[in-house]
Amino acid sequence: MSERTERMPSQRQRPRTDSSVLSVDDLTVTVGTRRGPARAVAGVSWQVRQGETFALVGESGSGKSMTLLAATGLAPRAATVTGRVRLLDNELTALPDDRRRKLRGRHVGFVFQDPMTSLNPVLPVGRQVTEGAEEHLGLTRRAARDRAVELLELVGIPSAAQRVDAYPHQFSGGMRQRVAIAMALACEPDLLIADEPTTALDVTTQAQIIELVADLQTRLGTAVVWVTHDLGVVAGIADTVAVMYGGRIVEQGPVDAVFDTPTHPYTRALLAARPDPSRRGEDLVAIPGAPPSPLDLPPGCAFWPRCPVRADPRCEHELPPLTPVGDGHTVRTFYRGETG
Amino acid sequence: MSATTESTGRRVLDALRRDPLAVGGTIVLVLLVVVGVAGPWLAPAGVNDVDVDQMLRPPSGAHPFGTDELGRDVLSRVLVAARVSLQVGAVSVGIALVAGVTLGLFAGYYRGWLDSVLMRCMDVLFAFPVLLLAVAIVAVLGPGLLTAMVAIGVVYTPIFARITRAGVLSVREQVFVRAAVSIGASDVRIMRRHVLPNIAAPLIVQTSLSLAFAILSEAALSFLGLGIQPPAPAWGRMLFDGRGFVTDAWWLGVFPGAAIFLTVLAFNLVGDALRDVLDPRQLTLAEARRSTP
Amino acid sequence: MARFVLRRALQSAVVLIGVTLVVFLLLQLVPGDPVRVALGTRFDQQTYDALRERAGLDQPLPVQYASYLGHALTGDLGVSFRTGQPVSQIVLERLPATLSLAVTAVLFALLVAFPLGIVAAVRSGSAVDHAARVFSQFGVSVPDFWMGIMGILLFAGVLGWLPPSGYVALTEDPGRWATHVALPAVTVGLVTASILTRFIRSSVLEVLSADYVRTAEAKGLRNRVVIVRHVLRNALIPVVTVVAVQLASLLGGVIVIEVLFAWPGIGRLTFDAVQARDYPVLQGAVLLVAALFLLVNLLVDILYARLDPRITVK
Amino acid sequence: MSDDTPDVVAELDDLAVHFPTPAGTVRAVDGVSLAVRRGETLGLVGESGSGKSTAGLALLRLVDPSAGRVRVAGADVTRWSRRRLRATRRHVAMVFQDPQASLDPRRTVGDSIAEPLVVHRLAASGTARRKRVAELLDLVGLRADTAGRHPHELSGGQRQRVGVARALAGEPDLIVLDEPIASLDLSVQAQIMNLLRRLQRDLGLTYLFIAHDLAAVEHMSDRIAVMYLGRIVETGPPERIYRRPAHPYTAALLSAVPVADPRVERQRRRIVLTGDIPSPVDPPSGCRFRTRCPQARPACAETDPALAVVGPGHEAACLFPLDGERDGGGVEGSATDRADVAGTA
Amino acid sequence: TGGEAVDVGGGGNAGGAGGVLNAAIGGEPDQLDPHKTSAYYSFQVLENVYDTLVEPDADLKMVPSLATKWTTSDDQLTWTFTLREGVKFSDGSPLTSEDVVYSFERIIKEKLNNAYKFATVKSVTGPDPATVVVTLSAPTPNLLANLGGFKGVAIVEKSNVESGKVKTAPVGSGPFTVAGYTSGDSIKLVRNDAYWGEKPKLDGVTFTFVKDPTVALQNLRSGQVQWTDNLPPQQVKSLQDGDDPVVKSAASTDYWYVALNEARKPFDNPEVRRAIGYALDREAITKAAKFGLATVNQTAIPKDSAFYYDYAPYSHDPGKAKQMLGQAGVGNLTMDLMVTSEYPETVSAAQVIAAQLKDVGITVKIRTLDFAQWLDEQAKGNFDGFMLGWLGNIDPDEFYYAQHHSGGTFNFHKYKNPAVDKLLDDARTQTDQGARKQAYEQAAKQIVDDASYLYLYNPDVVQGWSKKVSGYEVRTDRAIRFRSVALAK
Ligand SMILES: Nc1ncnc2c1ncn2[C@@H]1O[C@H](COP(=O)(O)OP(=O)(O)OP(=O)(O)O)[C@@H](O)[C@H]1O
Ligand SMILES: Nc1ncnc2c1ncn2[C@@H]1O[C@H](COP(=O)(O)OP(=O)(O)OP(=O)(O)O)[C@@H](O)[C@H]1O
Ligand SMILES: [Mg+2]
Ligand SMILES: [Mg+2]
Ligand code: NI
Repeated sequence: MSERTERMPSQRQRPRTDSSVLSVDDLTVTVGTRRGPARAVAGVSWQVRQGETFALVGESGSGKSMTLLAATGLAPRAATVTGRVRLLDNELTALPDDRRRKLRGRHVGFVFQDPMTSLNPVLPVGRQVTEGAEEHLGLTRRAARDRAVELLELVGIPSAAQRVDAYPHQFSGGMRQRVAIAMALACEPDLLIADEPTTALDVTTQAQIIELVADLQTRLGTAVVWVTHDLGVVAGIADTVAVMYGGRIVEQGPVDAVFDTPTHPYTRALLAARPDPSRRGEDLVAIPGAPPSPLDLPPGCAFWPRCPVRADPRCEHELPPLTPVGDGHTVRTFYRGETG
Repeated sequence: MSATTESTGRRVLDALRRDPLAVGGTIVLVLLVVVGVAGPWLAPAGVNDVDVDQMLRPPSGAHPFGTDELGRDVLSRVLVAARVSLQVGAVSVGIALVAGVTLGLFAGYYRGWLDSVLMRCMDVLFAFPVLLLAVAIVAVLGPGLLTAMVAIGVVYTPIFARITRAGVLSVREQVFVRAAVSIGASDVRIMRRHVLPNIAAPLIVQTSLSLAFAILSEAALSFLGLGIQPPAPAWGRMLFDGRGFVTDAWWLGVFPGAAIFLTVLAFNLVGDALRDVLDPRQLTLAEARRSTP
Repeated sequence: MARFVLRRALQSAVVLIGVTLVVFLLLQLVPGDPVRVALGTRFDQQTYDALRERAGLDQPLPVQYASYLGHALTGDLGVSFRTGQPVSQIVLERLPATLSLAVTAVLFALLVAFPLGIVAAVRSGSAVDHAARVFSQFGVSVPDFWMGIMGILLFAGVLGWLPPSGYVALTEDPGRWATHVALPAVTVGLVTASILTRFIRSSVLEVLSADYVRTAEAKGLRNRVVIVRHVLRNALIPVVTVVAVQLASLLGGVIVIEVLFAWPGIGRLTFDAVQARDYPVLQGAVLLVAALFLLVNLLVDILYARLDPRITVK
Repeated sequence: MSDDTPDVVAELDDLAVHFPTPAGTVRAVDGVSLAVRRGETLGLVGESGSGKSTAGLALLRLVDPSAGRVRVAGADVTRWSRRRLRATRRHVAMVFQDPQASLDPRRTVGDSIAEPLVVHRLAASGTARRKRVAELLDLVGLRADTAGRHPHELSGGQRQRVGVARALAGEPDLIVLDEPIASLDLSVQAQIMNLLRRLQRDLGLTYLFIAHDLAAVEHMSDRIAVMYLGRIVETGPPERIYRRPAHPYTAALLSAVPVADPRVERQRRRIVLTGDIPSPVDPPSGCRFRTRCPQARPACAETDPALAVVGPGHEAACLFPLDGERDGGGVEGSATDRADVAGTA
Repeated sequence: TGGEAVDVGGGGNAGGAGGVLNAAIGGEPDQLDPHKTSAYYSFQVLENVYDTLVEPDADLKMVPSLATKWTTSDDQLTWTFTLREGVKFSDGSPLTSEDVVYSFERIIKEKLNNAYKFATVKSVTGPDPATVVVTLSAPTPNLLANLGGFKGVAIVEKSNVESGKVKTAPVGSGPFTVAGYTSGDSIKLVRNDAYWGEKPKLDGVTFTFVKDPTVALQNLRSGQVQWTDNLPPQQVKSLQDGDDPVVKSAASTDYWYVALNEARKPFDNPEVRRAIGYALDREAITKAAKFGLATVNQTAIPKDSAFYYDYAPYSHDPGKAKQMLGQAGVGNLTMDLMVTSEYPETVSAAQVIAAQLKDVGITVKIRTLDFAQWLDEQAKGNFDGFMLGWLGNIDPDEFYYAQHHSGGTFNFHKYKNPAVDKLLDDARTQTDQGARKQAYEQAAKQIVDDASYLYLYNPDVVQGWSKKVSGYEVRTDRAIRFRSVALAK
């Protein structure tokens, strides 16, 4: 990062405290579908503190996106959300829509998975980057434009001043994702939510984006919630990680603790399923079966039908409580087998 | 992405059953077919039973829909005319379907110059408003049932050709077609087994909607005096003949018109419901174009 | 952009040539001798010979077509079999009436369809949505001529508010024009409106579920801004095409309504020409309509390309 | 590097596949030579758009080559007609990335698996066909009653098993696996990889394994080829490619892959490439990687490097190949200069 | 005489400021060249624009118009007309004998529609500007009717014809002149201030084309138009009882008939034709076709005419018809009856005819064609039978000759009876009115007996106008004259 970064206005002095930026408590989301209610998220609780990176991992359909959307009031209309969400010092769930919208726009920035579709194709990117700032910070159109150039430079778009008026289709996938990040940063949010921002990208581009976010985070002190299904990405960026399965968090804790001493059989299977160069030629440790349908979740641990351990039969019929197994490290299983 | 456990057929039936409008449409269609088949037996009087002493009588017990300007029983004529409408609809859409699908299939599958030539031809036909072209064809060939059917068939051919071609173009880019090629399947096999079944949905939807438009077009042609010729009863023609009398004899305008409306509505409702189930993203070309005369 | 326009224009030109061929062939398909048929009781040898020669019917087909095309390009569409007037003049005379009807109808349709379609989509599942669905089903199913008859019965007959038919040029007396155009325009417009309502509704619905709308919502924009700036901008681009296509087909397609309301436009002209077997006029009217249709489509494609930044690169 | 040794199942020889598009000619594959030897798994990696799939399709003659030749089982099929090719398509089968899209949604699983049998008349009767389908299903670990179901009734992993069963139906010599696991969840990916390896062992299959997941490629392959912008830039055994990458692109690619170990990840330094992969319509002169290469020198713009031997069975197309061991995930040697995230272009 | 009926109601503003009369007519003129058009809609307009040498009065007697007087040579072969002085075309140029000669020669030389009316005319000359001499090859008692019966023989202006403008902007010497033409909608006439006769009271007349009779009536009621002849037939009876609008009718000189193709079997057999004559119920047909606004007639000429011949042998008698058919050896007959959508009454009537013939075992296949096609088929003889009308007749020759003479131009059904031929030929040149009437009566009887045509009815002329209109009279020849009409405010 070169001298460009110094131009980034950083008037606000963020007190680096341990206060949580976003905390989610017992969040449940049920989506009405044609074939009945789907419990997409069930009793999920977590928080992310200032400057911290919180990672949410899990397979497709495990409820990662829905958790974030519901927490910020963006869940689809068909969804029923219960639970409490605090953003900064506000009880989001108690706020009227309008207030919640303003808080969200002002203090939370979003980056979504697919850079190809998450930008409006018929608005110039510059306009899209700062329209939130126009709304929440009262920037004039002119100031907004200058700010857009600044932000585009910040995220490493070459010749930003010229490209501020370009349309999304004129950018490559990686570039668009940078634009999306610029957009998320426009109001200098306290929290950046990135929902699989690199899944659609190549590894080399993914590396660029990860570097970029990490770098911005160090300089701006933004809290980050990062959704991914790639454990490697988690290992690289997260301070805290939560593993989701079938709409629930099955294991949660500091990233080192979870990677060093994975406790839930799912977490362990997940880590073991990765090909390991040192064990070439051997079969991988596969998890049999397929993830459960949110329409038809088992009564106990959702992982039970696929669980390779099945040590404690209670897991089948009884929902295991989230139990601490280390400093800030909690697990939702009755099983306490050998860890490590 | 969870697996569904229903077959397409079931899905269609279920969805149709859930949509009250579609249920209504289906009932009307069934009744219509019954009337179309059994019309002459259902009719209380002969369609051409002229009785000049009973001219322009309002609806009554003897004539529930009243009588027309020649003293004929309007109910009987409306019932018997259902067959004509259904026949025109079926034959003309049949023509359009067969011609359009054949053209579209070849154009889309083989592409290249064949595609360009065929599709430019379709563009040319598409450049004429539906009814205008039909009227022009009828003008040239002379009015009558057969010409009306041919004209309407020709007019709706490009829609089917385009839908088919668009379907073929997208289906043939699908991985499963590439998979079939990779296995060594022949063109004919691929077209029959993979392409056609996969474009059936939009074609079914379009057929249903086209039936509606074809019946409407026939009514319009007949209303202009260019369709079915008297004394054969046809709804549009009845409106045409009754036009001079509607101020005195509202029943001459209301009943045949309502019959057209209900029929077309039924086809539209069912077509729409089918689309919702089979092919929700399909905006038929007919919709992008003027659908009614 | 210039290349795009040029390519589209060329394409349209090719289709237009095809259209002239079809129109030309119409006359050839007439069973028997079209001039003889057209003259009917008014048959006299001199007129007959003159018309035949003028129509070039004594020459081989390709020559005839070449000369037809040549003349058509210079705006000479032959003379009416019936009145002997130049077809181009007859046809152009009818244009204002049709134009004023079509434009009014489309304006009316837009006035209805936009609010209805948008609200129906934004509040999908609401009462408005249901009303919109019923309305659009009604509109596409009802025969417009029947609705016209009923309209005349009600507004001209029972209520006596509007004249049952007839035409007054807009330039002549705007007030009377308005009272005359009201019924036919509303009749046609309702059908158009229902088609548009449907289209707008589904277009808006589709955009509403687009990722970038969620992005916009995530920015905390006001609902109205999201709808107007993000949803409508995208949803209405394809609507432009549909509106234009509707307009284009109204320009030639409202035969029945023009006949019903004695509106002296192209549709009526076509109908009269059919009745009188006045083939040159029929050809001219059909050709003009098709040409207009192509022109409107060309213009709208260009407009579309301007509205949708994605097109220009292609 | 084409050799006509009999153990080559299929081979691309200096193959080019160009697609004319309105924006210009896309040089999807631009001079690729590749030989798949009997019994091996050849891994093909590279970024999106580098031409991996196109190369794979070329082996089945599912795309028409613009230059070069394609040989299958010793026969030069480059100019064969579609009709003539049909018979040979038994010998090379393909499994596609998206199992959902590669199965005809309107036909039952059984129909799909039986199609090669029907097309090549491999089953004497309907009964024989059903029996064979059941066998194949069993082979890929599906229950026999799966045959009557439709693709949408299956999970992603099951669908991919069906895809594999179909590929096996014609008893092919070679199966081109075009990213067969990319669209699957991690937990299911391992199942499929295990299945593929088992089948290879049991049936003596030959694979061309296309993927962008380097860990998976490493796990599966006997030999690896790295593609960049329509070219193969490096080939070699996995031990060499992963430990001692010679091409800077390979090195960058490897370093970009995150490792599921926080301590390693936190410490290692990545080679973060600048910019995006250039357009295949207008590839850079000289070495195609030079616009993003941390080591690019002026000479790279002039000379288009050919594959040259850099080690045992290890070739790279680079004027200044790297020479050093790479470990853990950190990168050593000359490739350690860390490129700027934002770039300076 | 009728043409001079003067109204006193609007007399206050004699000679102008009479307003514009809106007249709704049922269709649009095809063209306005009086010599070339054959459309009644054209003549409705042209009646007010052109003059003829002489014109029919209310009783269809020929009276002076452009010619003030005329003399006939003793041999009846030379007619000398003296033209009215000071007559000008609406463009200001004088109307002289030259124009008359030009007009008549145009019709003759170009073989225009009405050329047959000049069949016996050898020459037309204008020895001086005020005199026209017509020389004949045979005595022609109905010459005046031929030269002035309707505006198809109007005097046109040479330059107007030669410029081609006559088709849309005709120049005549009549009371009004064409001022505007909106194709498809209306034609505007304004008063011709140079008109030689009494100055019209109206400032102008606008003919609007209103196809739909209900609409025309509504327009009349709402005051948008003040005159129409396009009234819904089923309402006429009740309208006639009211006093606004004023609705009047008169028996017309038109007749409607069915002709059977005598070139085809079994219609060549007069017994079969007669049998069909007995099968028809004319009352019912008339009711269906005209809502009773017509007089049933078994011959051509209507009751009010001086040439009326009371003869009605065909009673409605299906039994007899069946028996006759049986005797003629005709069973299971299918008959192709050609009608035209141009005249919807033929379509309606045909359906009633079909029902009636079904009762005697004849299956009628109705073939509805548009008029041009119809005429084509008629000319080719492609029909078993057809129904049509013969309109605007004045002289008996017009009622019979062209249709029933074996060499007649409209004898498409191939009727041939030498006795009738002779009677019609003789009557043509017979100058003695009594003998002439007798000849036509004989011919008529034979024609009816042979069932050359099966005559059905003479329709009424029905017109309606607003109470504000005064000075208008319904004429049996359907000529619509607005020259003496006035419009109250
Ligand atoms: N709009 C919706 N309507 C119905 N069901 C939904 C909707 N959105 C999500 N779901 C369901 O909710 C569950 C959780 O979905 P979510 O998108 O949160 O998963 P995810 O973990 O983000 O998966 P991915 O990795 O594929 O993005 C899924 O089973 C999904 O099918
Ligand atoms: N039919 C085609 N027409 C035009 N261009 C094509 C076509 N097929 C592929 N391409 C282009 O060729 C290049 C190589 O494509 P290919 O699919 O072989 O890449 P890939 O390495 O398989 O990428 P991915 O990892 O995304 O599957 C890409 O730029 C692609 O856009
Ligand atoms: Mg998600
Ligand atoms: Mg690929
Ligand atoms: Ni991946």
